[in-house]
Amino acid sequence: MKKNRLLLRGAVQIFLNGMLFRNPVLVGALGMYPIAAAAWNLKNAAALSVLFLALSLPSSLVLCLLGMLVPRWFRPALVLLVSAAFYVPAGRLADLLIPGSVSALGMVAGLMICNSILFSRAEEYAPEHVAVAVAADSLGCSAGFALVAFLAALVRSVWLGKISLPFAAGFPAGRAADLPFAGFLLLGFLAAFLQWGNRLRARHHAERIRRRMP
Amino acid sequence: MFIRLLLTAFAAVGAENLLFTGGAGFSRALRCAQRPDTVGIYALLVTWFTLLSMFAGVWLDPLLPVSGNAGLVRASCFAAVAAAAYAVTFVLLRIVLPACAEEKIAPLLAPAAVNTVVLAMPYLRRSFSLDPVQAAGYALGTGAAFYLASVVLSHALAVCRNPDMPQAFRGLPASILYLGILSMAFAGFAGGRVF
Amino acid sequence: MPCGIKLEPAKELSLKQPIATLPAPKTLPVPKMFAPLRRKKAGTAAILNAARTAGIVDELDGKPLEEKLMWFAAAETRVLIAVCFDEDPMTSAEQAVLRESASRIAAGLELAVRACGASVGKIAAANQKEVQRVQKDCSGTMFLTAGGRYPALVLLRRALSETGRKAGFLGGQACLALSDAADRGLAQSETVVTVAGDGARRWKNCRARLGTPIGEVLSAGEPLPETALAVVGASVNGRSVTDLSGPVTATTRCVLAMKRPPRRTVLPCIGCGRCQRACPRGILPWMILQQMESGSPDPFRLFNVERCVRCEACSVVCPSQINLAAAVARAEKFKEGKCNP
Amino acid sequence: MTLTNAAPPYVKSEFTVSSMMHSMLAALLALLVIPVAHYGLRPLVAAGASVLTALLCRILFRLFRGKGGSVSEASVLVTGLMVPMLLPLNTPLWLPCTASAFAVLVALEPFGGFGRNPFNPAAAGVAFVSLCWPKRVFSYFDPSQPASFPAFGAGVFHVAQSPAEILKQGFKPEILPLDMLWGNFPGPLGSTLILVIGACGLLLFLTGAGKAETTLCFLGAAALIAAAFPRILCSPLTSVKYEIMSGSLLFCSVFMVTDPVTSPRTFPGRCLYGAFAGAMTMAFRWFGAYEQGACFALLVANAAAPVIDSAVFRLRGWEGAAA
Repeated sequence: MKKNRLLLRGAVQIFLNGMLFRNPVLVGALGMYPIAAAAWNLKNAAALSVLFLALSLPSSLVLCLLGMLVPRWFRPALVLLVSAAFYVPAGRLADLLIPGSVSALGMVAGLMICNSILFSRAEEYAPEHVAVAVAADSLGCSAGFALVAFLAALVRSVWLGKISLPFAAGFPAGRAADLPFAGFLLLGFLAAFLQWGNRLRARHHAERIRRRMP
Repeated sequence: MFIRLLLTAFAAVGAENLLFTGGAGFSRALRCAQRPDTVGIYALLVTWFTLLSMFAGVWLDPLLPVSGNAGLVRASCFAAVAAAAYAVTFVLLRIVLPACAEEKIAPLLAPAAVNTVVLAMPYLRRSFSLDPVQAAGYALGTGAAFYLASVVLSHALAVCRNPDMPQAFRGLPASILYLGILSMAFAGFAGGRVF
Repeated sequence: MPCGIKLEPAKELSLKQPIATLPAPKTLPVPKMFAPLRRKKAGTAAILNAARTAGIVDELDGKPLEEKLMWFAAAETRVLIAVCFDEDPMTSAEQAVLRESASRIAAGLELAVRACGASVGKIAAANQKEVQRVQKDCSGTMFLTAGGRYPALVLLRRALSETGRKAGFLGGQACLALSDAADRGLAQSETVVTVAGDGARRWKNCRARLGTPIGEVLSAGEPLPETALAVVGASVNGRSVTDLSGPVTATTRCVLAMKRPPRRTVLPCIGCGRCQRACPRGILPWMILQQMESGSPDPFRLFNVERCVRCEACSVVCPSQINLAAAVARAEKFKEGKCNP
Repeated sequence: MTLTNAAPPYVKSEFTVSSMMHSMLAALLALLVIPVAHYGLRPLVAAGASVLTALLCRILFRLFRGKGGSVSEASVLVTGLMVPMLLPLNTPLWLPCTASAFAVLVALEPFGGFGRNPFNPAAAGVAFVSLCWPKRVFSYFDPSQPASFPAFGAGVFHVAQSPAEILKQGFKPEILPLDMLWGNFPGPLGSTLILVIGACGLLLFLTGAGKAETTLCFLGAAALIAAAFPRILCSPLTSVKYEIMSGSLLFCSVFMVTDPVTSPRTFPGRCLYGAFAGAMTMAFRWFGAYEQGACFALLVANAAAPVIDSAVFRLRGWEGAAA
């Protein structure tokens, strides 16, 4: 019973790390391409998130099962094969939930297969950890990816004038927010914000420890 | 023919730069830039895989369905080809190269093969409707662009970690901003057009 | 492209008056006397002996003159140069000494040439005007002029080494002391110090007994009460002191009173490349700074740091007011493995 | 007499960053004189608004960091003043403000402020607004027609095609040489006054605020390419004339390429950098989407600057020769 609770706590920690504190996009600089290139409206962001979740969870789990069985050098190819296999149902799912989204994404959707978050997680993390941790990590990364994608999409829609904020009436809608550079600039600021938060957290943590041990 | 190849290669470095204008492959380029001594080998491997992937696109494209749900299969097929290319290259290198060289190259092989830049090739061939010669030129040019991006980034990383910066921006956030501004400069080539 | 930097000289004020002799403090012992040499016949050993008994210290580098002469002899130095100019823009001690007693300097130089077996001795003066002024006093002595750019001695050394002749440098006051020791049997007991700076009412050159407290020399310049900084050595690369009881040594060339310490707002390097052009030793100070700031300097990029002579031309010229000389010094230590970056 | 300690040196050379910035500011302000004489207060208001925005952004950023301002504020003024020079006079006031805000908040301060910025902030700001609002950035009023601008609000003017745009379309602009020299043609506010820019350039080079070799290499490379590959059917010299004088090329060559922070630090490096920037500018004119490529080209060249520098080190043997 106690073991289970520990496991659960560990899983929650892994999930939170993946989603926020060690966000793969903002801290690891992985998988920036889909967000920079495609996350410029909410629909795209939603489709990307669904695709990511539907690709990363099963492939991580499969790799967790098979990873240790194949030689180390073959693992990258295996990851690619597995995620390619899951891409078809994932695309179907995304299309089902948000009709027309995959074709709207175009090239970006196809390139989700070799997304570097998915790749590094499935190749390095999954084979060497237990299934619960892998699932938590995969879910956390998906949540983190989705969070960043939605944030970026929100800001860029406002910028493009697709969503008008109540207090910014008459804001001159600009173009070019759908270009990758805007995504990178936004990611830069989001990453800075996260780094700032993490530093604050680390400082609080250190202070708490110091208070406990005078 | 050679001139056409060269022209497309230049286009791939300049106006139709997949990395800067399209924003692809920067995760890898950043990783690559952190180890400046391997940039050359890494870029060579990336060029090799882009070439392979591009020609897979050239040969497989007529065989595969394009639209609708069947389009999903297309993407899967290209990914499977990339996986095969990786495996074949690995085996080839193991046979050809001595052990010491292989030890150096092996860790670079996987990230060079499984890469957005590599997998994007067949799509770009289709959207730019390149003939085989141009396709080769484009793949070579993309490899060169990857090399240039990594070299520029490896120098930029030093700028992005100086003592006068705000703590929050030190390191990665500043590097991403750097990428953003550089990508913005290249967007001046294409205007509002995206791939 | 000439190296070094152009600094506005401020020597006229202190050169206008003759050298004033400060009364020696009573606590200091009376200088020793001994038998003078018979000049015409004195051999190498006798001259070296005189230099040792007189305890002459070269004011250029603080080394005993005897040692320097022996070293020059061992290195087969062909040309011996008596440095009678001041690099520093506010110091004029050597120049004043040259004006006062050029013939004795020439005599001392001749002795030194004989002692180390060089073929020729030359007096280096600040400029052509200075040479014309003293030329009539010492006929038969060769002169040469130093450039007007800041680390003049370093630049002169560099120019001479480019011509391929081996040259040795002696201080003008050391030559003077050698001639005094040989002719009159006097031990080296005095040195000429410039008192200047915007905090001093009266700029002048003072002849002070070695060991006189710096404070007494400073008060000869009638410092203003609001003086906030006392600098000993030079206006460029001297050091500031708060304790004025330290002694004047043979290497003390000037004492400056400054109304306020230099106020610096240090900005980041803007990459203008002035430090590189100023450096007489071929160092790239901005690159050294960049490397030291990066936290993990690459020793291969700390180019030439071991050649630094601490002239601080780079720090003077930097538009961002960065203390580049300190960075170079740190880099030198780092390269020798003595400290962390 | 209370004495303190201070590190050497106790003398300083006259030339400092702030003196350099002041001569830069003076040169930029000189560019405003003729527009002010023609159109009243509007150019001053545009410049002032942009400068104020830049300053405010910097102060805000500093406050957020918990640090006070410093003397280097003059560099922010320069950035703020440079931005409206690259934009037309007839744009609404928020456009230069947005550009200078971008310049300070994105290209300057996150990297640690002046001296640490890898890209020229003014170029980044202008590039940003020209990507976001290309229609506004590239529509110029016709100075040969009567036009009036109130200090605030929209003015009354005729829109005309700038020579750079005509060149982009492949036609030959018909402008008298004298009009060209005096800036009597549609174009960005500060970039049309060829003679004034030349005089300011001379001033900057003489005071040591800029390096002439970069400008010369930049103009040389651009002229060479313009002569070798003219975009229009005409003699090489005519092509060179129009390419150099149209758009923001000359302004960039004098005020922006020479910026010591973002250019290489070695002499051969600067020459190479100038030539590269010139070539890139022409490449952007040929293949780019917009009529003006100088800002974009400058950003690309800025990124290449450290690479050029390290190549020069390697060639000169400034590394690897450990004692």
